[in-house]
Amino acid sequence: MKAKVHVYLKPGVLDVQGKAVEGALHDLGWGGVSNVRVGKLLEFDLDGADQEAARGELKAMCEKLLANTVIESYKVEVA
Amino acid sequence: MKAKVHVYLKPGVLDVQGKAVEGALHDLGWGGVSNVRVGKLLEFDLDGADQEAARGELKAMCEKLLANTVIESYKVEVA
Amino acid sequence: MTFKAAVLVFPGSNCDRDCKTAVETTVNGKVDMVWHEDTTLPSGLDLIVIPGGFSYGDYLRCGAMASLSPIMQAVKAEAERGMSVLGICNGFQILCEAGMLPGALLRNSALKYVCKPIELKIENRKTRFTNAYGNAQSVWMTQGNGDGNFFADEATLKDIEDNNQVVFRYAENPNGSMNDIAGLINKKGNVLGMMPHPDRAFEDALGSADGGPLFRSLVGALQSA
Amino acid sequence: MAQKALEYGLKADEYQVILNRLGREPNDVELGVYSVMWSEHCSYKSSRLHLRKFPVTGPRVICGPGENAGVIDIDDGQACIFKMESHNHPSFIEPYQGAATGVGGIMRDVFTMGARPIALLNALRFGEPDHPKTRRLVEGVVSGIGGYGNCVGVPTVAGETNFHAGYNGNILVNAMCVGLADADKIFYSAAPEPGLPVVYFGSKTGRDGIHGATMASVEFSEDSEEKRPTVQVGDPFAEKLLIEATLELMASGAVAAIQDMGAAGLTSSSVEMAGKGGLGITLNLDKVPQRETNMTAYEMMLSESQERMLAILKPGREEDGYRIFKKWGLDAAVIGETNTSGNIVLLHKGEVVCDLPLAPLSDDAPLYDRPWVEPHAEAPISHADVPAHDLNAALLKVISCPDEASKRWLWEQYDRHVMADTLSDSSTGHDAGMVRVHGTKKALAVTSDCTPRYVQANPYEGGKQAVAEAWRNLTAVGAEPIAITDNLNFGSPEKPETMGQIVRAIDGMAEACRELDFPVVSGNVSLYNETNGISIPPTPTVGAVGLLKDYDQRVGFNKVQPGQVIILIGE
Ligand SMILES: Nc1ncnc2c1ncn2[C@@H]1O[C@H](COP(=O)(O)OP(=O)(O)O)[C@@H](O)[C@H]1O
Repeated sequence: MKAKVHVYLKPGVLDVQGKAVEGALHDLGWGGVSNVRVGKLLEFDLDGADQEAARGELKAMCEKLLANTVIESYKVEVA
Repeated sequence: MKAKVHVYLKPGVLDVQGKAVEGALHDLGWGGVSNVRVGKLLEFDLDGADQEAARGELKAMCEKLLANTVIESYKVEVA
Repeated sequence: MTFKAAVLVFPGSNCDRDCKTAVETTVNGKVDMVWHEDTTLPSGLDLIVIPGGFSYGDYLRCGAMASLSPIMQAVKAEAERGMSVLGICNGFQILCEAGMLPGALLRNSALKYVCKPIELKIENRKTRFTNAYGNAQSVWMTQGNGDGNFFADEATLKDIEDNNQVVFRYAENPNGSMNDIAGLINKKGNVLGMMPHPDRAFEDALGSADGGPLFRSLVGALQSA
Repeated sequence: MAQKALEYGLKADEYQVILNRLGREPNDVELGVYSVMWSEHCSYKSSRLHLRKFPVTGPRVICGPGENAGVIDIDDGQACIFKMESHNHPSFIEPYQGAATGVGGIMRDVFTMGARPIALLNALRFGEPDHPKTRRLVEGVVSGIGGYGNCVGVPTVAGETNFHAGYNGNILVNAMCVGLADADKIFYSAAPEPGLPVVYFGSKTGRDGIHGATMASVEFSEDSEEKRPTVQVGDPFAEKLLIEATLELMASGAVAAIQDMGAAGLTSSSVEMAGKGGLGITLNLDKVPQRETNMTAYEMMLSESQERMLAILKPGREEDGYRIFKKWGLDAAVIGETNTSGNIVLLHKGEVVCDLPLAPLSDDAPLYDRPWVEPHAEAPISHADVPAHDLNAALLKVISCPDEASKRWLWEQYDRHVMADTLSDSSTGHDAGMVRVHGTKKALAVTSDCTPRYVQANPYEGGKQAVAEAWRNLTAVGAEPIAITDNLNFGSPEKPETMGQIVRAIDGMAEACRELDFPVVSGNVSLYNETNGISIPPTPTVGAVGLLKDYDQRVGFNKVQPGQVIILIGE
C-alpha cells in the first residue's frame, strides 16, 4: 500500500518559512499570492492490505512521531 | 483560487530525512514501512480565476524559487 | 560529597563532551556518559544533562526522535521523582518534544542558523539552577541553533508567566522567541531547558565563565537541602 | 572502446598505453577504473612534476603528502592531522550540497587517519556581488558549509572570502579540516598482508555523481530520469556516526588499514589500499550495500555516494566491526579480501567483471611536463610612482570594498564554539583561529590565506606572499608556525600561460616554504577552473597550522591598553 501523510502547522502557529516564501514570491512579482503555508508530505510503502487498519496505524505514527501535536496537525491517506 | 505545490526529491537523490524517519519508525515497531520520502507541500491562495493560467504561473514559481530543479521535482494543483 | 551527573548521548549529540567538561571544571563533578539505548540511569545522580547537538540529524523535527528513545523513559521517571534535569539547546528541544516542558521550538525567524554570544536577563534567581547568580542582572553565553524560536499557545504562555517559569530571557531577541524566552523551567522546578550554552561558558578563555554559577547553584541547592 | 575511452576522459595515447599493457581491450568496468585513476583529480598528471619542488620534510613532520592528509608532531605524543580540498565545480552546480559534501569529504580525509576533527576553515571566492548568480551561490555555499559542519559538531573557526568578476562563472570553495590524534596511533591506507577481510561501512551506495558519459550510450526510456547522474547529497548525521564508529573501531585495535571513499569511492579506495600494499584485492560487488536497484558494476565502482569507508581488518576481527557498526546504526559488509595476485578482481552476479593488474594503474599513470611560458608579471610599483590621494577618500574606498566588508552575516551561520575549546574565531579579530588541544595548555592556531590579485600580478611573488601571510598570521597570535597544506586552484594546464602561472606560483610558494622552514604536508590541486575559455584568477590557497605551547601566552587585541607603544616591524 502507498501511504501519504501531510503534516502542517496549526492555524495559530506563525509559519516563518511560509512568510519568507510569500515575501520572496512578492519580490519576484507574484503579488497575487497570499497565506502561504509550508507543510511536509511524507510518502512511503506500507505492508498489508487492510486500508482501514492502515489508516489507524498511520494516525498512531503521527501521534507518536510524525507530528508534534502542540504545533502541528496531520492528514493521512492510503491507496 | 487555492494552489498546492508538492516539491520532492528526484528519484535516486538520497533522502537523508526519509532514511532517518524510516529508521525511527522501524525502531518504534513499524517494520512494514519502507521507501520513506519526505517532501514539501506548499499551500496558498492565488488571485485570478483562470486555472490554466494559474498552473502556468505555479510552474514558473517552481522553476524560479520553490524547487531546486537540480535535485527536486514538483507537481502543481489548483482548485 | 562528589557531585554526580549523567550526560545522555544520542546519535548526533555533539555537545556531550562539552557538558561533561563543564561539570568537571565548574564543580569538580563525576560524570557518566549514558547511551540512548540504555534503559536505566546510574544510581546516586544529582543531575541529568541532555546535551546539545543534532540528535538524529535534526531530521523531521529537532529532538523528535531522541524524545522517544529508551533512556528518555528513565529520565521521565527520575524527573517525576524530583531529579534535576538540564536540557541545553537540542536538549531543550528534546524536553519539549518529550512533553517534559511546555511549548515547542520553531525555526528561527530569520530561517538561518545563528551562532553568537548573547546577553541573558536572569528572570528567576530562586531556582535550583540559578541561586548562585547572586545579584547579577544579566549574563553572557553563546548560542548556536537553527530552531530556537520558542512557541506556546496563548493559554500555555500565560501559564508559564504566571508560574514564574521563565528563567532566562534574551536581552535582544535573536530568533523570534515568544516573550523573549531563552530558558524555562517546569512547574515543579527541577527540569530546566535553555537554548544558550552554559557548557561553552565555563572559563574566561572561552569568552565567558557565566555558565559556572548554573552548575554551582545545583551543588549549593544540594548542600542546603 | 576507443571511442568510449574518449568519452570517459582518457586521451587517445593514454588508451593506447592501456591496450599495450593489457594486450587486449579493457571492458567497460575496467575502462571506468582506468579513467578514474588516471583523471587529473586522482593522478595529478599535470601538476605532479612541479609539486615535487615543495619541501615536505622537517623535524615535526610525521607524514607528508601522499596519504589522505598530512601529519605533524605537536609534542607530548600528540599529532595534528590536516588537509585542504576543493569542491568548486559541484558547488557551482548545487551550492548547498556542493559545499556541504566538500566539508564532509575533507573531514573524512582527516579522521580516516585516526584523528578527531577539531577545527574547520573555508576559503571562498565568488563572482562580483551584483552578478545575477552570486547571491544564490553565496547563500547556498555558506548555509551548506554551516549545515554540515554545525551538525557534525566541529567548529568552523576561520576562513576568507573574496569577490571578483574572474569567478563569475567558476566559484571556488576550498575547505580545510584540522584533527587531533595520538602520534603512535596514526592509520594508513596500505594493505599490510594478504588474506585479510575488506569491510565496507557507512551509507549505502547509490548512483550519485556518476559521470554523464555512460548516459550518452543508454537509450532513453520510461525510467531514464532515474538513470540520470545525480548530484551527491551530504548527510552530516551519517558523517557524525561515521566519525564515532571509525574512531571506536580504530581504538578497538581491529583496523589494519583504512581509506575513505572520496571521488569515485570504491575504485580509488580499493586500488590504493591494495596497490600501496603491493598486494591484490578481490571484491564481490553483490555484497556492497546498495540504495538503488539494478546497479551495474560500473555504477558501483564510480559512485560518489557520500559518507562511506573501506577498512581492512586484522584477522578474525569482523565481529568487533559489526558490533560497532550496529551500535552506530551504519550499514556494513565484508565485501572482499586481500591476496597476493597483484590484481584487482571484481565479481558481480557470478561473473568476473574486472581483472586488472594493479601496478600499471600507478606505474603507467600519465605524467605530463606540460609546455609553459613565463607568465605575464606586472612591473613592481615604486613608492614614488604612486600619486598622492586624499586619505579619507582612499579609506572610504577601501572599507567599502566587498573583500574588506564585514563577513559577520556569513560566519554567524557557522558554529564556532562547539567542542568548547575555541579561543579565537572569525568574530574575535585575531589573525588566526585558535582552538585548545583538549585537556592541555596547548593550542593550535589555524589560518587560510591567498591574495589572488597578487598572484595574478606576479605568480611567483604572489605564491611567496600567500605562504608568508599565513606565516605572519600564525606568529601574530603567538604561535610557532609548523606546516602548511595547499589548494592550487587554476585554469586549464593545457594553456601554456596558465601552466606558467601554476609553475611559477609553485616556485614562489616552495621558495617561501624553504626560507621559513614551513613544509607542505598535504594539498589538493583543482585545474580547469574556467568558463568560456577564460580562466579564474590564479588562486593557490594556503592553509597553515601553528602551535602554542601555553595558550595563556596567546596574543590578541584584548591585551591592547591605552598608553602602549606601537612598533612597526619590517621594511
Ligand atoms: N568564509 C569564511 N569562513 C569563516 N570565517 C571567515 C570567512 N571569511 C572571512 N572570515 C573571517 O572574518 C574575519 C575577517 O576576514 P578578513 O577580512 O579576511 O580578515 P583578515 O584580513 O584579518 O584575514 C577573519 O577572522 C576571518 O577568519
